[in-house]
Amino acid sequence: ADLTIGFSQIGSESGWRAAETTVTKQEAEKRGIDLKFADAQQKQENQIKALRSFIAQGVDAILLAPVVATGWDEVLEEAKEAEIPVMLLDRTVDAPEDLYMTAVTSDLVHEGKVAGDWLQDEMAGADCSIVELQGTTGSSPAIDRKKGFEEGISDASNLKIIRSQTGDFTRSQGKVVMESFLKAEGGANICALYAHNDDMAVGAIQAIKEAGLKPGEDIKIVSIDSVPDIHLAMASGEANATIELTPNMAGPALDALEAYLADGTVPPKWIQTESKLYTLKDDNQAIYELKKDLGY
Amino acid sequence: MIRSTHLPLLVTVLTFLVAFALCGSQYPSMLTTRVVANLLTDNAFLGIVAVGMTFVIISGGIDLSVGSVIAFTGVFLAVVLRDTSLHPLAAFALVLSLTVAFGAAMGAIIHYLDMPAFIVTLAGMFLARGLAYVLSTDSVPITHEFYDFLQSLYWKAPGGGRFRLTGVIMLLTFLIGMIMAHRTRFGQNVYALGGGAQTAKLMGVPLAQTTIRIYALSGGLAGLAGIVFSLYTSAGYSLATVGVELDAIAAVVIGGTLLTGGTGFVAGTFFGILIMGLIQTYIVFDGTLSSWWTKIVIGGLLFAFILLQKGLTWATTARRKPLTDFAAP
Amino acid sequence: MTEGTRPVLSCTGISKFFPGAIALDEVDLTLYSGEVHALLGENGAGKSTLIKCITGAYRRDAGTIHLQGQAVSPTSTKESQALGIGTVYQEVNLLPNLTVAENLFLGRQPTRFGLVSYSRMQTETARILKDYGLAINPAEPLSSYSVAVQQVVAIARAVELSGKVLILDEPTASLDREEVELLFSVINKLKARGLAIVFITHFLDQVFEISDRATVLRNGRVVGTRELAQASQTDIIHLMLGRQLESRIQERAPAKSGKPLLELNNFGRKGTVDPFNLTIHEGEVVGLAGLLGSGRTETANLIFGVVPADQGEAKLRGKTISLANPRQAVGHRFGLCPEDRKTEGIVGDLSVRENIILALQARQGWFRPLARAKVNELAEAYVKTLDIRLASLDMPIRFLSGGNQQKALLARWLATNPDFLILDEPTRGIDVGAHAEIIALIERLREKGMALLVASSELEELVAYSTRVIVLKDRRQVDELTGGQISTGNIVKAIAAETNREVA
Amino acid sequence: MVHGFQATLRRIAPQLIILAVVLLLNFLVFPDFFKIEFQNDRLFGNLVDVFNRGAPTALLCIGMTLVIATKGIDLSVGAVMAIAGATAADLVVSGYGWGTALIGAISVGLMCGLWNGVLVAFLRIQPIVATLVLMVAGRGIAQLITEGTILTFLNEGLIHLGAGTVLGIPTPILIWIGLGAIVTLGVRRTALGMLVEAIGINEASSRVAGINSRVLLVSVYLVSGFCAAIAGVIVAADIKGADANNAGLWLELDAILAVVIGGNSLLGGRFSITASLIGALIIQSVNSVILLSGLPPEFNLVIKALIIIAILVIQSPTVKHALYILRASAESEALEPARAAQLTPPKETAQ
Ligand SMILES: Nc1ncnc2c1ncn2[C@@H]1O[C@H](COP(=O)(O)OP(=O)(O)OP(=O)(O)O)[C@@H](O)[C@H]1O
Ligand SMILES: Nc1ncnc2c1ncn2[C@@H]1O[C@H](COP(=O)(O)OP(=O)(O)OP(=O)(O)O)[C@@H](O)[C@H]1O
Ligand SMILES: [Mg+2]
Ligand SMILES: [Mg+2]
Repeated sequence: ADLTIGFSQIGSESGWRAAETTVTKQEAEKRGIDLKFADAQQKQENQIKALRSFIAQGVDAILLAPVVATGWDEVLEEAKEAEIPVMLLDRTVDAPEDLYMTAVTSDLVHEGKVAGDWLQDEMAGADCSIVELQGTTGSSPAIDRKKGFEEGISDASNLKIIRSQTGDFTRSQGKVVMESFLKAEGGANICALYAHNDDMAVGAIQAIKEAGLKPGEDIKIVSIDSVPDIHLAMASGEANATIELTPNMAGPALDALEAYLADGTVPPKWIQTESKLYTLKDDNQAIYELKKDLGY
Repeated sequence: MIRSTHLPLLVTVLTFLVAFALCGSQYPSMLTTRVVANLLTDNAFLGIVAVGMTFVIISGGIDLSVGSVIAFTGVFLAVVLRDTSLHPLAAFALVLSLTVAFGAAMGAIIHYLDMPAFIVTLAGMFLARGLAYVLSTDSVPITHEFYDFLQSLYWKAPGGGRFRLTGVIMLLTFLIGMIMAHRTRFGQNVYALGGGAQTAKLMGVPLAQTTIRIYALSGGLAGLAGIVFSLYTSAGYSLATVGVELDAIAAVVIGGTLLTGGTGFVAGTFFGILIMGLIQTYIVFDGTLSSWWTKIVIGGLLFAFILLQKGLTWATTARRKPLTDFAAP
Repeated sequence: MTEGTRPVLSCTGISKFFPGAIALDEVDLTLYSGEVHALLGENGAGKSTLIKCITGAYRRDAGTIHLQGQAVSPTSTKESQALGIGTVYQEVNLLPNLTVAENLFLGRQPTRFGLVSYSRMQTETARILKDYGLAINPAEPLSSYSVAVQQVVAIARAVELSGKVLILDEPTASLDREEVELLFSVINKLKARGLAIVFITHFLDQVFEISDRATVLRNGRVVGTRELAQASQTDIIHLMLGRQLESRIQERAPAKSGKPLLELNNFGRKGTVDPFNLTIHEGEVVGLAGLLGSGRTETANLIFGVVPADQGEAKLRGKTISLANPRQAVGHRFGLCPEDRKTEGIVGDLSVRENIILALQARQGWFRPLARAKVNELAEAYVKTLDIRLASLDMPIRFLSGGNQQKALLARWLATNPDFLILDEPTRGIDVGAHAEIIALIERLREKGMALLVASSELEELVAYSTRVIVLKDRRQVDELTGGQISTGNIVKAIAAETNREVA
Repeated sequence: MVHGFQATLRRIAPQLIILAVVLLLNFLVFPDFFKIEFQNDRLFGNLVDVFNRGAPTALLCIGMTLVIATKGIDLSVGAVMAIAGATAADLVVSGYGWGTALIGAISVGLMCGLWNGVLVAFLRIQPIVATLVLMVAGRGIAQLITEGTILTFLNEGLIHLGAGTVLGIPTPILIWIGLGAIVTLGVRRTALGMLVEAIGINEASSRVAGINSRVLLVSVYLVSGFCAAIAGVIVAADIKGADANNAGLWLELDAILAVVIGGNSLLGGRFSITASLIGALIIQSVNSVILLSGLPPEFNLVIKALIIIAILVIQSPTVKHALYILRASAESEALEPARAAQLTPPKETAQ
């Protein structure tokens, strides 16, 4: 019979998230899987409820994109008891490894580090004052991407973060906060911007332009996610680098699941997705065309 | 004895039963002990805050801070249990006294400074979450054998449903809440306050004391809900339970309590919680709704329930008291 | 008389200032055990304010209060209740959302094992209310009963709370004779028990019937205290007004019945008022008489569309019209001065000026604001004709005294210059001076050709101005009196006759 | 009219003083705060940002003030902003001009207002619940339009509304000041203002006085929907894209807060749109202090909460009353005692 799989998604708070949902649905459809989708509206309690409902319904497997790392032990144990394999998408959890089958994630700290390393290479020893647009305060990408970036630039004394404020992962807050950075520090004194996601970077680019500066030249911009709009900006030289976070987490997860169901192949606990760095050297226009219909 | 005033309560109970039966006929696996147990466990923290919210709303007020207080409680517990050797029970007592004091302070500001509850508790909401951030932005796991012990207290029913301690705490809270609302002088004063603060004052209701107690109760129950939530997730997280105040308000309203104050039932809130839980369960069982349709359907069902309630109340009272009650907006 | 006994309550030098007004100026009041003490004065004289200062509802600005020789200073009504002072404030101050029993026992519910005992509360309530002739369900919310019933409950509550002093601020304003009689018998019982009772009213006959002494206030000052046994009504009126009340019992111009204005055929609403036929002519005053709850207010509301009729038709000057809501009624140049001025009359936070022009403005429409000059002219004119006492036209109307609020509402409708004016208890809470003035005003309006429908519990008043009286009973019209038939006696007879017929 | 102007000034004086204090706070953390220069054909400076960034809240609180004056509340404005922004973006992306897009967005906003108004005025659902429905569902509707993505557009006309300038002044500033002035005059030069206050204070009385309270109620929700729609278009135009997920998120709370800081009672009745608008500027100035202070974002909420609590406490009737008495007694040292006491306003307790 066809597989029925429950997918507990965090919500639809960003374009990237929407793309992940779209891709997951496509991947399931491709494999003839009946996907039960549950949107948790950013709330962990809703995700736990969804998981419990999936268990009560007796699905064959569960895909979980956890909103936060902690707090899953109990419900995962229930799933285990009901012999329903759980696959984690895009973030892992703080729970004993035997409670889930595998986690398909990128390494958030690593992403930050790639961005830091890139900036270090780019500056080649020149002094640089960096402003940072953080993600939503308290969210794990914000924490880890900050940590990774700081690691990435820790060995370069020429690089210094001079201001860091949250832009809530949104384009409009990115713009607002960048505006205040530009005024508080003076546009000429900022040499680079590091944004925890592309949306904030896109907003910041507009703020920089409105302040009469050239984004990408006067202020270098590096951000994370690789959404279509940042490639468009890069194609016109207004942004410098982005690190891809693929929305296709479900593909590898479902592959692993199918292999397991077919012949009992136990997948590794962590399937890491690639954190690919895109710079101005890539054909950004082409990447944009490629990505723009993926539901970002 | 059934009085006309009990009608909204009856409507809510009836609505729940009919809805449950309908869901069951579509998805038979919804009629299992698992689903029933989940309804109790998953909504335990929400139910507990909703009890406090019922009191607040009956008194004519509102408490927007509860969601943040739950988050603060969780983070506080997690940080205290991580950084000190305090026993969880002592930490519970500590955090409960903090949240009670927090609620009481809001009540005092509302009364003595004569400010609307909406705004005072909105500031309280910012403050509580802000404090949670200051304690820790990271989510902090709680590992303590006492927590493991509490989590191991459940009864596994045939059919796989687990009736957990947290569900029992919620049921007890509702029971005590019902007795407090309907059988104590404090409860009567709460209703009196909702009927009209100035009149209640002229009738000798101690306004200051009652207001402070109401918000202290709500704060304390939010603290208790925070404890239950920390048991539920074994962690404290400053971004947790955003917007829970709106869920609680919705549950109270679906339960037949008027936001204008003065009328309502703690028992109604219980069914309000169950109805909301049922909606969510149904949506997950269905599993075809996209993120946006989920929101639209939740809004639509909320509307349908309000309308149903309105219609039934209207149909049964229109004859007796036509239009003269200008349901004050 | 109980002279010689020491005072139960003595207040000296009580003062209270409001912005722009000195409401009380060094007022002294002494109450003896076992006396009924009437507190009299024109509208706005300061009676209610004095009560509120004594019971701690207002903070007084000066003065001392001694209860049985001991200085007390209640800062809240709760404290004064604890001291044994039970009070009925001027507007019914009970909670509509609570049941009758809960209202009666709020704050002192009977408990068992620490929990409120409902059954005891309800049996007690039924027992207490029996003394007042009320057989209502104690478990129903108070809001399901009329103002009058609520008034009685409020009195019963105050009586239960009064260990030493009972204060009644216009308790009889919306009560009928029978209820008043019952109330007086209760007062007499309390008096015999040695309570001191303060009784505020504008009905002088009631004052003389029940009170021993009277203190008269004028403009916030005590102008005198009299033993009523040695005083006459004229003396008291003179004290209150500072002038003689000219006798207005003049020859009434014969009712010149004009053209029919409003014709109601088979007009009614299920469960509210039985269908009735009524034709009202220009230049006539139709009085509505009946007992409490006989449906006078409901009839008035029905005609004005406050509660739309569900059967029958209405014709204005021969043309069929719709009266589905007050807006349409106002559009047809109707006016309604409602009985319950607090909830359906005044708009408390708006200024007196705005309250006066509200209906006129509503009729004019949203986009044609009345000119400022016109507004001032209107407001000032009515304040003058109706003698509304206020510090300023800009003060919120809720700060006016009860009687003055009533006058301002009257002004609101007079300002619209209506063809047909419905007045529901127009003189409720109005002082003797203004009372005569309003009766004269009704007369004048009628002579100008206006049609009026007046519901009132005061039969003398109805007799004074009505050209026709309709008697209601159980929401049905049972009798109609015209011309020479109109007299207090006949009205009472008409009401009683119907009762007897039913009993038979 | 001089009289009217003085009365207005007296009414908004507390808000102006608070605004001045918060701006001063900005100046203290950032000395160049008041510097305004002409750069790139536009006014450039922190003060300009406060006015510009305050635009969405300011627009929302125009309608919100009216709604609150009727004893209502409109929780749906944030969601309506998202819907309107999405509609405008969707229209320009499918090739329509910016005019059509604006009209489309406004129509959608008016429809949302109508929906809320009908629920409140005709179905008699309490405003907070009635508008909660649209608050929950509305964002879903907006996402339905954008399919969860940020719908980016390049239409210059539309972008001009949010990020453009007229004579160097950012358009949003002109829009909110203009709309605020129009609505203020609209309610104060007609009878609408008083009638709205009347139904907010006592709807039953107002109805008996012949006021068409239902239509009036629907109208205020329409105005609220209209304002939200404009705010939504501005927010979308500002970032050249409709972000259905985040546009206007939780902004309803800011708008309500602005109205309250503006000294308007949540219990309805007397209102001042001007004061609410200053309230919106105060909130934006608080946000500005937080951004300029350079403190870590963990502290944002605590700082905001503390400043707001301080503002509210200063504004509370009790404290106002105490200040009044203080001033009165200070002034009256020389006066005779009776007159001094007369200055004391009643601390209202009864009725
Ligand atoms: N809160 C207030 N602010 C300003 N003035 C007030 C306030 N309350 C009462 N007043 C004024 O004080 C005066 C006394 O009012 P009070 O209600 O005591 O009169 P009263 O004798 O009870 O009249 P009535 O017979 O009409 O009930 C009135 O002129 C009234 O306008
Ligand atoms: N003594 C009573 N016992 C029970 N119910 C009563 C009593 N008096 C009034 N009611 C109720 O109050 C309702 C109000 O009637 P309504 O107000 O029209 O009477 P009314 O003739 O205007 O009397 P009034 O204005 O003096 O109160 C009636 O429908 C009746 O059910
Ligand atoms: Mg009085
Ligand atoms: Mg009546």
